[in-house]
Amino acid sequence: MSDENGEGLSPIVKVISSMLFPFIMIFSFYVIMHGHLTPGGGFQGGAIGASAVVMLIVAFGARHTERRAGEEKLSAFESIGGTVFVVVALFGFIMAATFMSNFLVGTSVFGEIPPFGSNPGILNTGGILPILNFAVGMKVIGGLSAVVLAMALVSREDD
Amino acid sequence: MRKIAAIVFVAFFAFLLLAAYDMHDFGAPPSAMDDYVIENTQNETGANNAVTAVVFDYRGYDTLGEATVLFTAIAGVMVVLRRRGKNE
Amino acid sequence: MIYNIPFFAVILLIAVGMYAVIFKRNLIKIAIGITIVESGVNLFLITLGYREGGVAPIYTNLPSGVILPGGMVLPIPQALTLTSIVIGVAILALMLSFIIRIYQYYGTLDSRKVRRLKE
Amino acid sequence: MNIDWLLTHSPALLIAIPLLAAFLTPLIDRVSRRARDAFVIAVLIAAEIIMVILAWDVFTVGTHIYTMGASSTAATIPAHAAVPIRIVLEVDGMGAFMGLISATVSLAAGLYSLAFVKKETGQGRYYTLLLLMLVGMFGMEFTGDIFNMFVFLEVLSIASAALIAFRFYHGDAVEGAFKYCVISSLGALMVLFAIGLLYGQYNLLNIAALAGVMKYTTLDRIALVMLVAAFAMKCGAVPMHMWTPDSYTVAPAPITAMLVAASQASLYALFRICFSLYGLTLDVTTMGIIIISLGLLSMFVGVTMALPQKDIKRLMSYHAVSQTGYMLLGVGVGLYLLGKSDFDTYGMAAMEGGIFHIINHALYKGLLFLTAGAIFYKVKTRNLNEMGGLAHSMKYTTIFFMIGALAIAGIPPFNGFASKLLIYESAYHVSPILSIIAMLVSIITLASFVKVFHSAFMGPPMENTEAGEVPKSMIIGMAVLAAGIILFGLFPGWVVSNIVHPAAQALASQAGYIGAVTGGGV
Repeated sequence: MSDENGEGLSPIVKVISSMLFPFIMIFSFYVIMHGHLTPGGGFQGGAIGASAVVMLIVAFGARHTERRAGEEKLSAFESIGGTVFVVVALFGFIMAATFMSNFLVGTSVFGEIPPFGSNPGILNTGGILPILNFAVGMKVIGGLSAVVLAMALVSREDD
Repeated sequence: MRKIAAIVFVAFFAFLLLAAYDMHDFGAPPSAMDDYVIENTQNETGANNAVTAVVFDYRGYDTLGEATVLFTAIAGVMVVLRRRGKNE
Repeated sequence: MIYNIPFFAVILLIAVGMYAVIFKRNLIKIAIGITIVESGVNLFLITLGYREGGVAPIYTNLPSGVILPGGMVLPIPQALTLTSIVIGVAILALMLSFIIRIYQYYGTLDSRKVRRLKE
Repeated sequence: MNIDWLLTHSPALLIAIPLLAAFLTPLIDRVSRRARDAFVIAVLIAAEIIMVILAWDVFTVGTHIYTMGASSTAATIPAHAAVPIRIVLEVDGMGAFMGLISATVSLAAGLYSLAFVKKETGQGRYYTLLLLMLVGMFGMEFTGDIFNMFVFLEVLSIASAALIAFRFYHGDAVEGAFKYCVISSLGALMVLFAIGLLYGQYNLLNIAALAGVMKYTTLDRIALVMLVAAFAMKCGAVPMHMWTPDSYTVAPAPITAMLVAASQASLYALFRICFSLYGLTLDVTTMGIIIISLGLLSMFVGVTMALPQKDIKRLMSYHAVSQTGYMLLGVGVGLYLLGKSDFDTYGMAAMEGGIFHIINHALYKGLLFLTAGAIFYKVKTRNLNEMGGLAHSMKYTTIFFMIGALAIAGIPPFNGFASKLLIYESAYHVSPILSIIAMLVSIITLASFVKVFHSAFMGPPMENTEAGEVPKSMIIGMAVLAAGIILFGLFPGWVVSNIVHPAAQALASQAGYIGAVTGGGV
């Protein structure tokens, strides 16, 4: 998959993939943030984002990607996502009655209640759902790309 | 050993076929719990997408577990594929 | 029953996967077998939730004329499937990293040549 | 934050605290290793304390119900619905009992690990996974939702598999982990399929609600067979025990102790399925006989396979299989008699024996694996022929090993005796052969451990052995478990009536389990 230096594919692929990268990331962010309105959500959007990072790993080579963002950094990103999830869930105790309760419904932050039945979709709804979607999205982007990076680095160790 | 495995495999397969034969008709499931979710998604969670409402609200605790599974597997991959060179 | 053909398809998928896990000797093929079984089980969960003529359980731009709640497919099986897909990815990642290490140690993927995996 | 608040929210807190700690451990690890160690131990101690408070309340007051995300913890069924929609945690006597075991074993394993893995790389991940194993066990034991049980079963299996492979540079560690991973993911997929069968019929996922409408149709039977087969495989009962010695042997010692507790979480799930989900709709006589014969087979095959082993941890692993047989026997006798007139006279005693044996086994088998780890730490081998005379240099380890060995063989002042006696007495009423086999297995166990003691600890010291005792943290870890063994051995009456009896009662009473969800809890 790479030349003898182990530094990725041809320059055409490198340029094209670095141009595509921000667009894929924006699409991933869109899927994550509209999780409570359209098909998709944190996991799906996270997988799209992770595939963008994997594309960079394939195009530029594992070593190069590691210098930019190592496994440790990516998995710290993931840890932060997980922490946000649990902390939001724990806020359920303080703001409402139980762990994981949707305490934001009815407030001004994501708290609007949509009209019943068919509607065009209002972003400012869903309570804690968009926040949790975002946390999970961060987790999945960080986690999956860290796994692929770790596997790519280990396979390079052989030769 | 392979013969025993073959017998177990065939028995398992027959067993599953029996299960498929006995299932409810395709396309007409019982739905008491799901109907409640469909009808109350919008006013209880404020979300238009009932699947997301189930994933993050009604069964949000499962999603916490699922995120944990992913985190666990990733920590596991990091443990198994760690380099031993730099001894702490 | 003739209407249960999707369930039989599920069983067939599970059986194919089980066959790979039980009879194949290549570790990668065992991992593939587990993934196939898992797809079978996921498909099973999805088929459980299908309702004749139902639309996706999403209210955004819902077409008019859908009778609620009978006109939507069940949302809970889809959520369960989502959970189980992510779990499947997690297991696959872990299993592949084990296979990488086994390959580095023994230089083979044949379970007969790996000492403890001989049945 | 007062005690009532803590009690109300403790089931969720017990999951959330170790989970949050697991997410934070890799971040803290980047700052300082010492802070990370202190943090992990503090979390394990906090979990133990909250668990003890919760268990005490469950044993004296009653079942705790916790509805995730509802307007109040007791609102299991929403106002306009007829069935539970949200995930309900239900901590009854049995769940609290298992939670105590998990918390105690994890604390001992965590303390022991401080010194044991000091020279390894990747310690931050090691502690993360250790905490996640604890989360997985708690999750399985507290949940009242069958799909949720599957999710936490997966958390537990994946964390265990990764930790079994922790010392991947030994080669065979990864093989053991791979085998464990294949077995446990197949088992989990069978569980998921069975959940699909139940969901497809009743459109329910809550165990109590399912138990309330259970009709025991053909599909229910198929689901039962799959659930029982999967969980029996995961707890290491005999026809499917092949993974046990492979993975127990290669895991680091504290993880092996955790794996014992983890397999007991699967055993708990098996009992929960049989007693609480199916209960009296089952053909209890047949199911009882099946579980009893699984138990007898495990006891006998385990102990006979243990006798010729030369590897100390492999030998102990086969004994673990054999001891699992005692638990299956005790509870199987209880299931066999469930709903019959004899249940109150000796069926209950059999269940108490089986359940008491679970905690005893976790303590002494955990201790034995930790001593085996201590030996490995000093001698660098697990082969019994290459060690000897360790009693001269490792006094504490020798004493701990003796305590563990005497307890597992069922010698009177220790806890193994109390639970085995209960099983012997009550199984005798069903069939004398059961008791005779159980006693015979106990004698062979003693013989096997005398052999280990003789070859590892007696005789002249080996020349290649480093002199000296293992580090302090390892001794403290072992002492926690040894203290439990001695306490339980000295006061078995108190333990049975205050801890084991509520657990057995909770398991036997299906109506109580269903009523707690449909009628609101404490």
